[in-house]
Order: sequence, then C-alpha cells, then structure tokens
Amino acid sequence: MMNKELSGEHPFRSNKPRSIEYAMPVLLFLCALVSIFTTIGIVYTLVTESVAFFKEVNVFKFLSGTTWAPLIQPVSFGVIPLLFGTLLVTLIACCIALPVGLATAIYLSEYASPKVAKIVKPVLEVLAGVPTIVYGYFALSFITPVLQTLLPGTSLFNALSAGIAVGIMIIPMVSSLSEDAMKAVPKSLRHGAYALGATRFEVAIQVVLPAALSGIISSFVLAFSRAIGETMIVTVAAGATPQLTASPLESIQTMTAYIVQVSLGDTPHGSLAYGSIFAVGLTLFVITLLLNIVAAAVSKRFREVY
Amino acid sequence: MAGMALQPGGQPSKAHQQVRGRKKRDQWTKILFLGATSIGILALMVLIIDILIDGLATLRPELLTNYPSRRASGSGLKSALIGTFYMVCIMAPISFLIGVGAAIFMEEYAKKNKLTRLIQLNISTLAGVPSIVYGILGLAIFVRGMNLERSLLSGALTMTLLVLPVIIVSAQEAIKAVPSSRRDASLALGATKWQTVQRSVLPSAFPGILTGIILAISRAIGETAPLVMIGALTYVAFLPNSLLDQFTVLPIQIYNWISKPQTEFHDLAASGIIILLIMLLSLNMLAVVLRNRFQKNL
Amino acid sequence: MSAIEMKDLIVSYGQQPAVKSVTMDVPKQSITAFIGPSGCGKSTLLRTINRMNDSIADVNITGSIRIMGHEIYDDQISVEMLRKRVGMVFQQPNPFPKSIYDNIAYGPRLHGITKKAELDQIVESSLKSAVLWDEVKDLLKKPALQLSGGQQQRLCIARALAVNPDILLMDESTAALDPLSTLKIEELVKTLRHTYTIVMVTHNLHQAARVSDQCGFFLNGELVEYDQTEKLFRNPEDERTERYIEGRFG
Amino acid sequence: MSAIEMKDLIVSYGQQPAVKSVTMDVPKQSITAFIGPSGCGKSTLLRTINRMNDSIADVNITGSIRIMGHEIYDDQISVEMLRKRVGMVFQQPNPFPKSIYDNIAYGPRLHGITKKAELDQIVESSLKSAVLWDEVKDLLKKPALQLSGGQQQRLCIARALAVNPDILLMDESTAALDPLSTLKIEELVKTLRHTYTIVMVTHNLHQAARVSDQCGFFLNGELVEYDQTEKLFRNPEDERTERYIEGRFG
Amino acid sequence: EGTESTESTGGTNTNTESTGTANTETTKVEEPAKLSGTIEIDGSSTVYPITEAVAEEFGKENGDVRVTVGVSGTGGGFKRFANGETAMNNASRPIKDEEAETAKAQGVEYVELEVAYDGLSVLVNPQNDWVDHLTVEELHSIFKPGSKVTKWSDVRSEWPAEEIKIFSPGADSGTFDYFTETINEEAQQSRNDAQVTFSEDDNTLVQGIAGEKYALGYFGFAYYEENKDKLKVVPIDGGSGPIEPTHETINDGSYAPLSRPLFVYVNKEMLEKPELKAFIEYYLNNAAELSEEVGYIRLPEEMYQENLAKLK
Ligand SMILES: Nc1ncnc2c1ncn2[C@@H]1O[C@H](COP(=O)(O)OP(=O)(O)OP(=O)(O)O)[C@@H](O)[C@H]1O
Ligand SMILES: Nc1ncnc2c1ncn2[C@@H]1O[C@H](COP(=O)(O)OP(=O)(O)OP(=O)(O)O)[C@@H](O)[C@H]1O
Ligand SMILES: [Mg+2]
Ligand SMILES: [Mg+2]
Ligand SMILES: O=P([O-])([O-])[O-]
Repeated sequence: MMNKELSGEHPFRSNKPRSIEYAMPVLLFLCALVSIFTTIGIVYTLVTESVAFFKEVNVFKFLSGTTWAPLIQPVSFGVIPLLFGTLLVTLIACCIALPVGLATAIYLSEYASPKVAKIVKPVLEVLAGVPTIVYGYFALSFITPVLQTLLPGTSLFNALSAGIAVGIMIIPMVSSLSEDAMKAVPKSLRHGAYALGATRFEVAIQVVLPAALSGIISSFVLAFSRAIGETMIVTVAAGATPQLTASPLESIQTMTAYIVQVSLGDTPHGSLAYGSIFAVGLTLFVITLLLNIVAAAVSKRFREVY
Repeated sequence: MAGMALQPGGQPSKAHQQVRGRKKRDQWTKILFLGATSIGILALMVLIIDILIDGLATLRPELLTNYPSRRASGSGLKSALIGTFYMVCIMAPISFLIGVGAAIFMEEYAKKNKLTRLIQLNISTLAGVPSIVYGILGLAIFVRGMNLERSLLSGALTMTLLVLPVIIVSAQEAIKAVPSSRRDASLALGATKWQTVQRSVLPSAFPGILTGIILAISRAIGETAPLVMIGALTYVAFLPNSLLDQFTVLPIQIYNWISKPQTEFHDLAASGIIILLIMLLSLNMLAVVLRNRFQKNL
Repeated sequence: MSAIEMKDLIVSYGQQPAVKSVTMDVPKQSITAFIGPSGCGKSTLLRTINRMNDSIADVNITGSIRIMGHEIYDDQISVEMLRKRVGMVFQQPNPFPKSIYDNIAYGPRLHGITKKAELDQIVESSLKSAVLWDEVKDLLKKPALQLSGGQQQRLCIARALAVNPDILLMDESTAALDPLSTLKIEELVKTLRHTYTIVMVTHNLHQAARVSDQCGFFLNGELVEYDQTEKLFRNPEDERTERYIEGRFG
Repeated sequence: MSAIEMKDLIVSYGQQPAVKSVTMDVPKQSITAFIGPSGCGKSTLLRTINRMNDSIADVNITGSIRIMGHEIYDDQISVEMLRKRVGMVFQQPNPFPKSIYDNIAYGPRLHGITKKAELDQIVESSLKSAVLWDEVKDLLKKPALQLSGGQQQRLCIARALAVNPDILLMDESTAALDPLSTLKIEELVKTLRHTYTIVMVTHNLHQAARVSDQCGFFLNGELVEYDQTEKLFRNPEDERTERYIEGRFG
Repeated sequence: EGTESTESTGGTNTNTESTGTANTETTKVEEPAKLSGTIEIDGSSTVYPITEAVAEEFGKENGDVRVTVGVSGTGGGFKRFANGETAMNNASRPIKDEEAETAKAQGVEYVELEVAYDGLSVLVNPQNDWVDHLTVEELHSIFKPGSKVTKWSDVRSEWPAEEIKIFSPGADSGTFDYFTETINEEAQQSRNDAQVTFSEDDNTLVQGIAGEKYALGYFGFAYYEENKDKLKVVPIDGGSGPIEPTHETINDGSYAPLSRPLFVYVNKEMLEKPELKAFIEYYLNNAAELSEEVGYIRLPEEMYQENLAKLK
C-alpha cells in the first residue's frame, strides 16, 4: 500500500498544469477594481464638469453664499440653503429613524421570540424596499395633511413631512443592521449578565449595546447617508424653495431635489445653471465621502473583540 | 445565609425594593421598545392601506397588457413591466459576476495591504453614495461618453454600478460566514485554492449571496432618480428589441402618471404602485426564505 | 436544611423530557458533581436551579425545587434576586468586553452599589478569592479579553463571587481550558467549598473524582445514582454507573 | 524508510518560534501521539506535515521534513498532491453542507474521478473503513449535518480515507465528542493502523496511553521526549514529562 | 387628403375607431408600403401630452414605427435636437438664439410648427369671494422681484388684510419663463421670498391652492380644467377688460397676454424619412382634436394648413 506510487515518479508532483489557479485571482482582482473605477468615474465626471462652473462662480462664494437662485434673476449661487435643506431633512429623518430603529433592533434581538422576530424583521425591511417615489406621494397626500391639522400653518411643501417619510424609509436600515450586530454578540455574554441577576433591559443596554456598538454606528452612518442622498421623496414633498428657515414647517429645497429639478427642467444644457448641478453633485459626494471616512474611524475605535 | 428570603413576605428589604424598581423599569422599557417596533409596522400598514384605497378600484388585468395611453381607462404598464424585466435581466448577471468576483477576491485572495484596505473603504463609501450621483455618472459615461444614448443598456449599466457595492458587501458577509473549517476540510483533501472556493465556499455562501442579489434587484426595480438623470422619463409604447433601444420602467411610468393633470391617472398610478409593491414583496419574501435556509445550513 | 432540595423534578423542552423525575438534596458548603454522557440533561438540570431556562420558549417544569427552603418556581419569586444568590460559571469563559475592574464591578453595580471605595473593596476581595489578584492587581483597567483563557475563567468566577452568592453553579467550566489552567481552577474550587455551596457539571470523571464530595450520575435524564463520590466511584450500586465509569477509565 | 522524517525543524509565526528544532521519525503503519500542554506547538507541527500552515501569512519554516523520503517544502512539490497523500481530520467535525455521499465523493471528484460506479465503490469502502456504513447506508442522500457529532466525525474520517492517503493526521479529533463517541473513534483508529500511518494530537493522556504506539511530549515548542508509549508513560526519562503525566493523572 | 382626414376625426369627436378608419385610408393612399423605423422625440413637459397622444394614435396604425417621447424640458430637448440626436423637439417657447446657433453650427436645419395654445390660468381658492379679476399691472406688482405686496389688501385696499400665499411653477419650467417674461417684462425675473412656494409639479400647486383660502397661483390651463371644482379662476384684464380663460377666449386670442403657443421643431433633413414625414403630417392633421383631448386649445384651422404647407 505504501509503495504504490513510489516506484517511478515523485509522488507529490502534479503533472497537470493548472492555469486557472493563476487566472482566477487576476480575473477576480479586475472585478474588485470595478469599484475603484466607479469612484474614479464619479470623481472625474463631477470634477471636470464642475471646473467649468467654478471658472465663472467663485468657489468660496459658492460654499459660503446664503442665496441659491440659479434660475431666478438676479442669479445667485450660494449653496448654503441647499445644504441647509438637506441637513434639515436628514436631521428630521434621523431623529425618527435612529431611536425607533435602534429600539426596534433591541426589541427584536432581546425581547421578541425568534418566531416573532423572524416575521417582523422582513416585514420592516419592506419599508426600505418601497420605491421612494411612493413615499414622496405618501408624504404629500397623507403626512402633510395630518401635519396641517395638527400644526396649523404648515405649508403644503415642508421639510418635516419629507423628513418623516425619509425617516420611515430608513428605519429598517437601522433596525436590521443593528439587530444583526446585536445578534452577533455571543449568547454567552448575555448569559453572564443574566446569571448575575441583570434584567433584560440591563443586559440589552449594558452588555449587548456596547458590544455591538461598531455595527450599530455603521448602520447609523448608512441610514444617514441614505437620508442625505434621498431624492424623490424630497423632490415631491419638500418643495423647491431653497431658503434658510428656522421652521421645518416651511418649504425648502435639498441638493438632490435641485439636481432632479434641473435635469427634468427647461435649462439649456451648457448653461451656468446646468453646470451647477455638477457642483452640487460634487458637494453631495464629498459630504458622503467625509461621512464614511469619519464613520470608518469611529466604528474602528468602538470595535470590540469578543 | 439562613436569612435568604427570596419571597417578598413581611418587611420588604432594601434589596428587594431595589430589585422591584429595576423590574418596573424593565417592564416600561419593554413597552417602549415594542411601541417603537410597532411604529415601523404601523407606518407600513398605513402606507399600504392608503395606496390600496386609491388604487384597488383601477387595478385591472389590462394594466399589465396595455401600453401607456393618454386615456387613463386604456393605459397600461406593458412596456414598463417588460422594460423593468429586461433591465433586471441585463443587470442581474453582470452585477452578480462582478460583485461576487470582487467579494471572492476581497475575502479569499486579497492580502491585507494598503490597496485592499483602500478597495474596502472604497466599496463601503460607494454603498453610501446617493443614487442620483450614479445617475450623473451614467449620464456622463454611458449615455454620452460611450454613446449608448438613453438605451436599455445605459440604464442597466447605471443600475449595475448602483447596486454593485450592495452586492459586494452582502456577498462578502456571506463568504465570511462560511466557517473556515470548511476551507480547511477542502484544502486538506488536496483541493487547490480555486477548487476550494468553487466547490466548498461558494455553495455554502450561495444562499446568502443570492439574498443580497435579490435585495439589490428589488432596490433597482424601485429606483427612479438615476434613471430620470439619464433621461429615461419617456413615452415608450413598444417593447425594446435590442440593447440599444429606448425603454421605460415601472417607477418612471408611475411618476409619469402622477404628474398628469387628470385624477384618473393618479388612481392608476396607485394601481401601478400596488403592482410594484407586489413584485417587491415577492422578492423580499424569496430573500427571507433563502436567508432562513442559509441560517439552517451554517 | 439542605441548600437545594429537588423533588420529582421534571424538565421538558416542549413534549420532550430532558430531566425525568429527579429527587435529590444538595448539602451546604460542599461540592456536588453531576456526571453522565452528553445529552443526559446535566446542563438542563443545572440551569433549572437558577432559572436560566426561563428564557427558553417552551420549557416546562413540574415538581418542586427549593433553595434554602424556598420554592423557586413560585410566582412571587424575583428571578433577579434568585440569580444574585445562585451564581453561575459557564463552559466558555465569557467576560464582558470591558476592563477587568468593570467586569467584577458589574454585578455589585447592578444591585445598587455605587460607592467607589466599596466597589474597590469588592473587586479586590473577589479577585483574591478567585486567586487572580496577584496576577492582575496592576492591570485592573486592562480589557478582560486580553487575559488568557484560564485567567478569563477565573475572572468569571470572581465576577460571580462579587455579588456574594450562596450557591455557585459551574457547567463544565474547565472543558475549554488546558490541563494546567484546569488544575488551577480545580484547586480554587476546593478552597471555595468552605464558603459556598458548589454544584458542578463535568465530562471529566477524573475531575469529578478529584474534586467533588458527592456525585450524581445521570443517564437519559434520569438520576441513576447519587452518593458520596468515594463510594460512587469505588463501589457503584447501579450496574449502569459501573459500566459508564469503567468505559471512561478504559 | 520512515513515513515522516523531521530534522531540526523550526516553525515560527513571524519572529515567534512555535516549534523549536524538532527532530523525529514517525514509523509507517503505526499510531503516533503528540501530547503536551496547550500552546506547546502540537497543532503547529501537525499542520506543518501537510503544509496546512501555508495559508498563514508570516509562517517561517526551516530545517527538513521528508515524507516517504521526499522533502515536502521543496519548490517542486505540488501541495495538492501532498495533501492527497497526507489526510487530515480536525478537532470539530466539519462536514460540508452536502449529502453524506457528496461529502465522501468530494475528494475523489477533486482528483478527477467522475464515474458513478467508481465513486459509489469508493464511498462504500470509505464508509466501511470508518465503521459508518451500517449506520448510513440507506441515508446516503441525507444532509451530513443531520448526523450526530460522533457520526459526523467518523464521516470526516471516511472523507479523508476516500482519497486514499498514506498518512492520516488527527488534531484532537475527539475533543468535541462525548465519551461514547470518543470510544468508537478510538477503536476505529486502532483498526486503521494496519493500513495507514496515523499521527494524532490529543489533550487526553488516557487516550494517548490507550491508543498510540509511540508518543511525543512537547513543551514550549520543544520535543522533550519521544518514545514507545508504554515506556513514556511508565518510565519517562525526562523529569518534565513525568511531572506533566502525573499532574494530569492527579 | 390631410384635410379630409382631420374633418372625419373632428366629425366623430373622440371616437377612436372612426379616427382609425380615416387614417387607414390615408395610409393606403399615401404610403402603400408599410412604414417602419424609429422616431426619437424629446423636449418640453408641457407639450409632452399632445405628442404622446399623437404617438399613441399614430402607433395604432403604424405598429412598426417606434416613437419615443422624452421629457427633458424644452431646453434639455433643444440641446439634443441641435446636435441632431432627435428628430423632433417639443417646445413650450420658441427656440433661443444660442440654441439656434448651435443647430446651425451642427448643420441642423429645422422647421418650427405651432401645434396648440396653452392658457396660463391665474387661480385662487374657491372660498376667495373678493377677487373678481386682476389686471396685468396688479399681477406685476405682486410678482415683480422684491415686491412689497404681502397682503391681499396691498393689492386693493378693500381686500382682506391677510397674507397672500403664492404658488408658482418651478423656476425651471417653461410656464415660469413665459409668465415672468409676460408679466415682469424679463424672463425669470420674479419675486423669490418665503411667501412664494415653487413646485415643478403642477398637481401639487393645484393641491396647495385648493387647500389654502388666501392662496394665489398660476399654471397651465389643462390643470385648471381638470380641477375646476376645487379652484376659482381669475379673469385677467390685459387692457381690454377682464377675460376669463376658456377654449374660445384662448383660441380667438382675446385671453391676453397669458396665452402662449406650443411648438414642435422638426429636423428638416430627417423629414426625408417617410416615417417621420408621415408622423408629422399625422400630427398636424390630428393636433386640433388631440390637444383638446389632453387639455390644451386647438389652433385656428388655417394655421394647421399653413404648417402643413411648410413641410412641402
Ligand atoms: N433549548 C433546547 N431546546 C430543546 N431541546 C434542548 C434544548 N437544550 C437541550 N435540549 C435537549 O435536552 C437534552 C438534555 O440536554 P443538556 O444540554 O441538558 O445535556 P447535557 O447533559 O448537558 O449534555 P452535554 O454534556 O453535551 O452538555 C438533550 O437531548 C438536548 O438535545
Ligand atoms: N496563526 C498563528 N499566528 C501566530 N501565532 C500562532 C498562530 N497559531 C498558533 N500560534 C501560536 O503558536 C504557539 C503554538 O500553537 P499551537 O496551536 O501549535 O499549540 P497547541 O499545542 O496545538 O495548543 P492547543 O493544545 O491549545 O491546541 C502558541 O503560542 C500560539 O499562540
Ligand atoms: Mg451540557
Ligand atoms: Mg492545537
Ligand atoms: O417642460 P417645459 O419646458 O414646458 O417646462
């Protein structure tokens, strides 16, 4: 038995050439590079198109100006009102989605029976799958009228209504991903705390939450960047009035809504106003980029090894 | 030790009061958490009921078989449905191949160095880039740069780029979840790296990967903004018969109907939304079934 | 009065009984070992003692289990109080991803102790009882997860001691450890016997023989034999016990 | 010629040596056991024999290790062919989530066997060698994950046998099993010795004593003593071996 | 031939079958060969419904001709049209000089064809019982940049001292362009403060005015016609007395100055293609009927004839 192949050739030497072993890593690497090229494509497109725009409009004035009226005479390109509108909607959305989503995640992972969680989780995920345009009209035709009865003086288009709709949409992003992170915390940690006489609430808050913090933060960031980038809801429900207003009950405009407005509208291509959508797009991209870098750093800092 | 009173009889001790307080807090927070969970479910129910009320009356089978028309009564989603279907048919395999390929590279082949860390950061960043930015990209690269015009191919490629990070990340998770003991088992039998990936890792990760793809598809089906950017807001009353034909998709047709002056179209839009939701729900359900099967396998 | 008295205790998962009509008394300040093949219900019984089974959906318990004379599956019972008095150490060391200090202080804090001085004192005395103090006294702020496996397990024991329990349950608490760490824990347990009532589940018959005062042999959820450890190993009454012990000793 | 000859073998992770200058010969058709406290390098050495360490980034190997007289850390060597000849069974049973049949057929298929009849024959003979055939012969299409732990481990052994190796490496392959399953595997291993060269790592000194022909005791990466098992356990030459064996037997 | 077909459609009103028969005849006589090919159209969202309706009817007869109608806005459409990418552009305003120059530079020659009228309607809430009409000057005072008018009483003192809520089409629409050009003398000159709500979606303007007692707004006639019960239209006095927008007043030009022509621009070179020629002829022959059907106002009959003549 031992000697079966020892007679002639070397027993451990294969004579089959395996070119696929060399080809696959290269092919797969090319696949991974697609994502890099996508980023390069985005940056290249936005930057080259923006350069033309910034030849005519001072970058500093663009970033610090407080009047955005690219289509109304006298034109003015101060991006602050768009930024403000975007942040306002995002803030409202996060005020809803982060606490509700996190509480839902805690409920599903710590309180609900596995059976209930198994049903509720995908049901909630449907919220994230509903086309945003549907939310837009839901906000306009349902949320806004409700707001108008509760808070008289609410405009037809308002940041609050759009923010609420965006918030509802991103709830499952927070709840699902946070729940995944909490589920990944080993059972043994929970048992350790229960065995010391901790209540469920104490286990959830003191043991599970800190251990899952890195995943929870990632879910927050993803939800946040989704809210910033949300387009159709704000286009439909938040209005087209770029303004700095203290009241979320008034109409505003977000960066994304502006881009849609121009790309569906009447502006001649090549005009200054048309170029502004690339400058706004670039601003949007840079914001999400920064957000992700900060998030990566934060979540690394909170990563627990267990 | 003899005085161990587990029951709150007679004089409740300080420790007992303390425990009772904590229990009460536990009860309240449970209600709070349950309440939060029901907010999401309630919102979904209200949304669905709201749409059903508007759209149920006009939900007819002709909706699926008619082309769009200026008259609400005869208008339908045929070209939009088929357009959506074609778009998915082009997008799904491309994004599957590239996405899973990238995920395999990152998880199985990549050495831990600066480049792979950059790629990883890049992927997670792309997952957060607003979809409208992908629209701008698609417009510049596919529509203009490659001269593909507002074709099916442009739309599908734009969507591919949009969902790619989602697919890569979920495929990576699925691959990561395959216990390393399965790789060891395969390698120890004399399998090569690629054989191990192909025969051991991928089959184990497949349901997870598929779940990711399905969720990505359901995202692509519902996306409006990037297609608006590349100019797909169009009246199309025929079925595309080549990759370079113009096309329309469900959310676009719905958007189109909603902006018409006639209220009959608005109800029709609600019916369209019902159809879209049914599609999305079926896809999500499929994903759930797969996910459950996947978890059983681990 | 015994520390734990069980009478006709039946524990089932759904319809499936895992512990079948067990009646036994566990005396105070002693070490009791549960032995038996895998799946015989040792862990289930142990978890019944501090009601860690409560969180499992369809677990059914009938019969009586009294601790210090009190029926613990009584509606009036506070599970939290019960678990404070009946500590538990698990198979895998499971420190919280916090500092060593915070791990030990976790229990006392739960139960309302907030004064720094008092906590300091508890942390020190618990770590000393668990024979870990000398190794970590200068590293109290260090993450507990950086300790070695054996140290982590002793930390978990210290953590359990910190809430000042009467009874300590240990479910194969050395199974994941190397022989040297195992030996250390065994020695520690022997010293703890003077202050605590200890119930341990073990796969390792040597360990049961080395460490315990009395020993219960389980088979398919039944308590086959329960006796002084010496007696059980030297001269088992039940033939099944004998066969199990011999099969194991080879 | 010995099955395995190691000479001045040093294996390090980065700068940290895990195996320090080991020289030993493993004879054919026999069972060799590696014992020693946790972290002493047993697994590392075992994984060096079939180059399973290759995938770890910064592992450094110096010295010589020859199998059937061939230097295995030679550039010309095909790792796949090596591993085909040197099978391995792990601590945790790790069947693929496929049917029992497909688990066994996995290896032969890798190496180019596709004919149904041939595969059937291999599956049957491997399962028979692993003393599992009678239990599963009617369930070959059943998912392997539905087998019990002990059956899964025998399945893994059958899977390793299916590629017809010369040497079988077992890294604590019974550690995760209950005593009865452990016994079954030990018996199986004893029957396999007639056809295969077996090297096993074990924590369980009883097991080493019961099963192996020769035994190596490792401490901190060093091979302290290597001898006939009888001799090593009865009459160790090195004091450290003696202490370890006694500490363990208690 | 063309006249005959228009008449027959007109006679039976919106009866599709009759339209069908009439056109089958047309095709039979003019184009014995079956038409095929692709016609790409883009441009104004305002003109879109008319072109869509034409494309739909045309498609019924000529199933092999694939007509697509995009909505990139008048300006976005002209950009593509001037590059020769599209065969036809919908426009809610005449081509601008820059756009014409680009077309010239690219060697694109085109014909401008008027196809219908749109009347910009000024609207208030039905509960508004004080406004009987507004003059162009009053509109100017309300809408001019930096306007000081905040309350209804600032327009006419006897009107309520309540803040006016203004609803305006988005600054990126042809409607806004036209309104500002007509009322404020220069296109895109407009007040732009918190009192004005802009929206690109005319339906939401309808909703806003219908739900707000002190609202004032304007948008295309089609949206008013569809929502007559929820809105009150304001007669406009352009110098010759207050005129309410109706099919008649817009058609005969008495509703001034807020009625505007809608156009399509056709690439001359591509007109050589029989399918495009057939399509445009079909368009002009049926625009009267179809534009009314989707909420616009037909041109006087002779104008369609003139347009048809331009094609020759
Ligand atoms: N959560 C559960 N749900 C259903 N059945 C369970 C559950 N936990 C354990 N069982 C079953 O109850 C029986 C007793 O299990 P238990 O864990 O108490 O055994 P054990 O003696 O501790 O075994 P081991 O030595 O392997 O830990 C087994 O048949 C097991 O399959
Ligand atoms: N991948 C690795 N990278 C770095 N160091 C390692 C790695 N694997 C093992 N080591 C170290 O090498 C030494 C020997 O480890 P090895 O796993 O061979 O010990 P062992 O004798 O098998 O222990 P055990 O009985 O716990 O399995 C240990 O100090 C361990 O920490
Ligand atoms: Mg157990
Ligand atoms: Mg090892
Ligand atoms: O799309 P419009 O140019 O008509 O506003």
